[in-house]
Amino acid sequence: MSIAVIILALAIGCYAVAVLEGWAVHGRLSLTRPATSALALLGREQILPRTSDRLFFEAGPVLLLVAGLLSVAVIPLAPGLIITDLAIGALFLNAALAYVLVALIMAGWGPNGAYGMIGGWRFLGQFVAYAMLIVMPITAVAMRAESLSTTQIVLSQAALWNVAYQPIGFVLFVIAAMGVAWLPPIDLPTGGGDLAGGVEAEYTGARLAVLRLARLVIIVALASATFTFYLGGWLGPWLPGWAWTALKTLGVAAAMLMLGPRLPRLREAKYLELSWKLGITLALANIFLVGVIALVVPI
Amino acid sequence: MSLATALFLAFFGTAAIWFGVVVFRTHSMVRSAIALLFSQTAIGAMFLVMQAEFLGVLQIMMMATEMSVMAIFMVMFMMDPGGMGKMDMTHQKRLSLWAGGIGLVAALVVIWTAGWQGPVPDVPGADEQARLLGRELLGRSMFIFESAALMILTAMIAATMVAIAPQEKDSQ
Amino acid sequence: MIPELMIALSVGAALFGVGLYGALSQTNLVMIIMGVELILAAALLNLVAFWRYLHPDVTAAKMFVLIVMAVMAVEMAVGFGIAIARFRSRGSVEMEEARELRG
Amino acid sequence: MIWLSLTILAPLGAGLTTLALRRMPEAIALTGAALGLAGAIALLAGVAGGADVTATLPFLPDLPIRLVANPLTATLALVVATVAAMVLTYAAGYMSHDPERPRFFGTMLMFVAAMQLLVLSGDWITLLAAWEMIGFASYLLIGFWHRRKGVPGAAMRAFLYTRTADLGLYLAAFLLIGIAGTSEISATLSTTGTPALIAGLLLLFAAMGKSAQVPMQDWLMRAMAGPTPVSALLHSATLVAAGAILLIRTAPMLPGGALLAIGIVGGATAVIAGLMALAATDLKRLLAASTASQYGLMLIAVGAGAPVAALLHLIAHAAIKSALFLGAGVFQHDRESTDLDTLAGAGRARPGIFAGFVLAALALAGLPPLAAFYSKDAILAAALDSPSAAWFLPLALAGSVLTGAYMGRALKVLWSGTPEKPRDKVPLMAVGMGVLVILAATLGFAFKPLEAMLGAHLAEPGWIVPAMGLAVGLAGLALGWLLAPARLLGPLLAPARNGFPLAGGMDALVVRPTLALARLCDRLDAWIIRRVVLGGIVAGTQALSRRIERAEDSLLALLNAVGRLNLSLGLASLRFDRDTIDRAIFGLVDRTIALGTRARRLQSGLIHREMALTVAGIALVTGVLLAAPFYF
Repeated sequence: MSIAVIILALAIGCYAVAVLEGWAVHGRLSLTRPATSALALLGREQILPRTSDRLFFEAGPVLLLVAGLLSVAVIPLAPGLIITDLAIGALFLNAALAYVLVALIMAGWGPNGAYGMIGGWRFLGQFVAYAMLIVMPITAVAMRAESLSTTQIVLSQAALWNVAYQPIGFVLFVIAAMGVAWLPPIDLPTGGGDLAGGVEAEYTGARLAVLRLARLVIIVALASATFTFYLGGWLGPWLPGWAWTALKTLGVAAAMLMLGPRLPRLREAKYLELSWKLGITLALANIFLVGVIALVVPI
Repeated sequence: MSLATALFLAFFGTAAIWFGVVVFRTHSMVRSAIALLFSQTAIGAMFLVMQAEFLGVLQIMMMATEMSVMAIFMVMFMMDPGGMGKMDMTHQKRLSLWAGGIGLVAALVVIWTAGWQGPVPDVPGADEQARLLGRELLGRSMFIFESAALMILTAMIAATMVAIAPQEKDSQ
Repeated sequence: MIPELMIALSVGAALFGVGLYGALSQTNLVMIIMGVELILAAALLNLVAFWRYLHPDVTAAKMFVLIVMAVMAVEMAVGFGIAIARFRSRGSVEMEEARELRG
Repeated sequence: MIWLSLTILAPLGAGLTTLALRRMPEAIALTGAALGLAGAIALLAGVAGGADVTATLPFLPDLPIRLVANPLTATLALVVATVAAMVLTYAAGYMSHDPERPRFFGTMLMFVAAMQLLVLSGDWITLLAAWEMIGFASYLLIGFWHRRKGVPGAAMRAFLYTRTADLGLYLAAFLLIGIAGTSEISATLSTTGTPALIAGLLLLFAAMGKSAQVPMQDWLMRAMAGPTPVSALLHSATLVAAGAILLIRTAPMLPGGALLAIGIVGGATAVIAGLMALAATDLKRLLAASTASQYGLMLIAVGAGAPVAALLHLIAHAAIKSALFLGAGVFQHDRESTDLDTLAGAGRARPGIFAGFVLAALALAGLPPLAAFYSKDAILAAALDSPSAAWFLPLALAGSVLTGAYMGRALKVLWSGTPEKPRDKVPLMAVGMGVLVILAATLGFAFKPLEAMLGAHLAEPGWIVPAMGLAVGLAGLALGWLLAPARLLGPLLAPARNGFPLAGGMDALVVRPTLALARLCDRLDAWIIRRVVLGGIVAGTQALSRRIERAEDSLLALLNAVGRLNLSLGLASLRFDRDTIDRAIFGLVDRTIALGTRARRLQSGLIHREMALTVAGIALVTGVLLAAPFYF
């Protein structure tokens, strides 16, 4: 039952995010555009590149979709409304998101095309940049909640949301999340300008539809992870839990999408330098501060 | 319950072994890296079946990264990463086969003749396990843990030093 | 006689054999590292199996698993560092061509 | 609780931020110092009522971090925070042209945090940790300009001296912990008897190292190689005070013997370091030596059983000496040197700064109503009352005279001479120094309430002690102003310049006696030879020759026989050699070479071959290990 509800909510969320992205990128807010473009993709001819690594070519998008769905599986939408409440949900989320990298490398390597392969390897460099920044803030969050279970983490923010409790971690996590979902300005694997679509370059038809859908799922997953870890999950006054969940998810997703196109694109070398020289230092400082606060002032 | 566990273990174990064999049979280097990744992932799944949730998920997570890095190194260093011209990249095959076979057989003999006894005790819940592991790491085994961390740091620095390009005196 | 333990250990043995074969038979440094990784994975599997089916109350076993994972990471890091250095100086990491240590 | 943590964590956080961001170090540093100061003030206000604040933070199993804020520790924390804030304000101006300011301010703040931890620590382990941290920070700061000549050496020397002394602290702490069974300081202070005596002496050893007492005073002079703010903060007010603080805090435990030893060491330092200060040719070295001697006076007070007097003098001295150092820094900033000859007349050039310097100097010399007047009187009174006044009082008086003397000398040097126009204004430095001077002037009036808060009442000595203190102070100032050190010290001048090197006596003690002994032995030998050996030899030869003549012919026959026998033996042995031994040896050599070549073939240098051999070896070992149980 709850699984069906969550899948439905996920579908709605993906559609909404697609609408938002269209609005952010093309500046036109049209509610039907995602549906029409999806139909167009499904109807289009499905080209299979020559001497392609067929297995990877087919498996890449599917694995990407699976990774996104798995990461959604540990997000509590409302009290009890969660697919599986693992005791180590936060870690599981990381593990699922790690496979985004594998899927993109496979999808980039599969079609035996230069642009795709460069896009895939670029994402590896991007991953090396954001990996630490997505794990360390979560560590600080788990330190406060004294548990890795996402539900516990949400409940631990009843008194004060983590966005106020550890703002450094919040900023770092959002930046890293934009890296995971290769949103602009960190959209190197599918760098629109220089790579002609990068990983997506060789994909057409239904495969491309799956790829885009998986990307939407991942955006939703990261938005929901952000509000679960930092914005108090379903907690909130007046409205019921699921409503807060919906609002926060769309809010975070909108913020991520609107922020991107207004910034210049970041080279992966620059991104690496920033996140290792500055980001990791700040993340460590964040962990230290959270530990000290947790010891000194019990909130 | 025990039967289901055994079946799952056997399934994932078979998968792990099969992928492990694929690693050395395929010609495409990226494929072999990804095969190794899936073999390790299957092992992580076996951890999960054995109710070691934390370790299982950790294994699955770490291996995804490690093997992707492995893959890019393959592509960088192999003369034929795609495995198009099916060139043979092995030597002393017979010796290796014998060594592997003997190792396998010896291990199997030891395992099957050891005669492990006893009813299987059951384990605490996952959250309890995580708590116990944390207490262990930051309590009794803290020193070992810290030294492992130090080892990693040293290896990072050493690897960077080895890999960094030798540059002229006047270049900095 | 504990069937699950038997299965797990046998899988570990098989992985060990395969990894040994790979580490001995491959000509490329990276492939050799892959073989070593398989051997270490077998060790991990055995550790967890022993922990689960013989001593679930000994948390130190899982600590050992973590240490072995650290060892895997370190081994990869150093191995690849050496690989990069060699590739830069010799242009290949084919171990057939590495005879400098000849006695 | 909050204030306690703020006092320690504000400097720490600011330091880490400075090191991480490397931007705007001054602003961050001053914010951190100000927050720390606010925390310290609030802390003192909180504990003034008498309710101690204690915090026990979980750390290693069974080793919590204990922090305790009682009136004593809170006062010390306030002193540290105040001096730190002022010195950092000053440093913002002093270091303004240095490219590596982030490193400087970061390390300084780290040191402040460690010092607060040391002052507020209620647990021996915490104290040891903080002790190490301040030592390390001092090493880093002394060696801040590590590219200049001689600086690394000075830093290393300071580090080694203090490290050696730390051994005493370790032994003392472990002894106390072992006896009391807990690592809480307040609980270990109930130790009595011989252990207390041993622990007290060990603690004295540690304090001698950190507070630069004789014979370990040398490192402090060399530590002046660091930047002047470092000298002002570490080597006058805080780090050097750690030793005295240690003794003040453990004073309730110390038995009579330890107290006597402490007082003697302190008195000796007060005099010897005072002489060194009088003979110094460098302003900063002069101030450093005077620091050592002032801490000697504090140790006298502790030894006389009046730790509160020592505390008062510590507070007064912290403000005064920091102010003096900061003034010296301004003059150094003008003349690019701290050499007294170069600095001649530097005071005239900056009347304002010089006025502050004079005020602080007079305060140190002990003129009423400035701060050190009261504290020094308290020390003299304590020395007078103590059972061993015969030891302490003369030493304390001598120390006070010397204080006045070297201060007078410094003032004269700075005043007389030709002024040059100063290049630029130094507002920040002036602010930092001015506040400290004001404190140095007025702190004295805060001593009464402070005593009341500490719950201690000092001896009321009537009119004699203040008169004595004033007299010696004025006398010293007059001497220093009127007489040159060469006239004043006479033969003591040279050794005082060299800091009374311990190795000086080595020549007289060891080398000359050795040479004398050697000469004696030589003469003895000659005599024996002349008398015995030669005579014996002469007589013996004559007798021998006579015998030989007689035995000659019989000897010839014997020789022929022996010769023949030898010949045959030689032939036999030759044959044996060639046939047996040679073959054995050469065969062995051949086999060895062959084996070597064979073994060499294994060393192919190919990874896979080597690895195969490794696997074989492992298999062998495993087999042996598995088979062993069946045989043994």
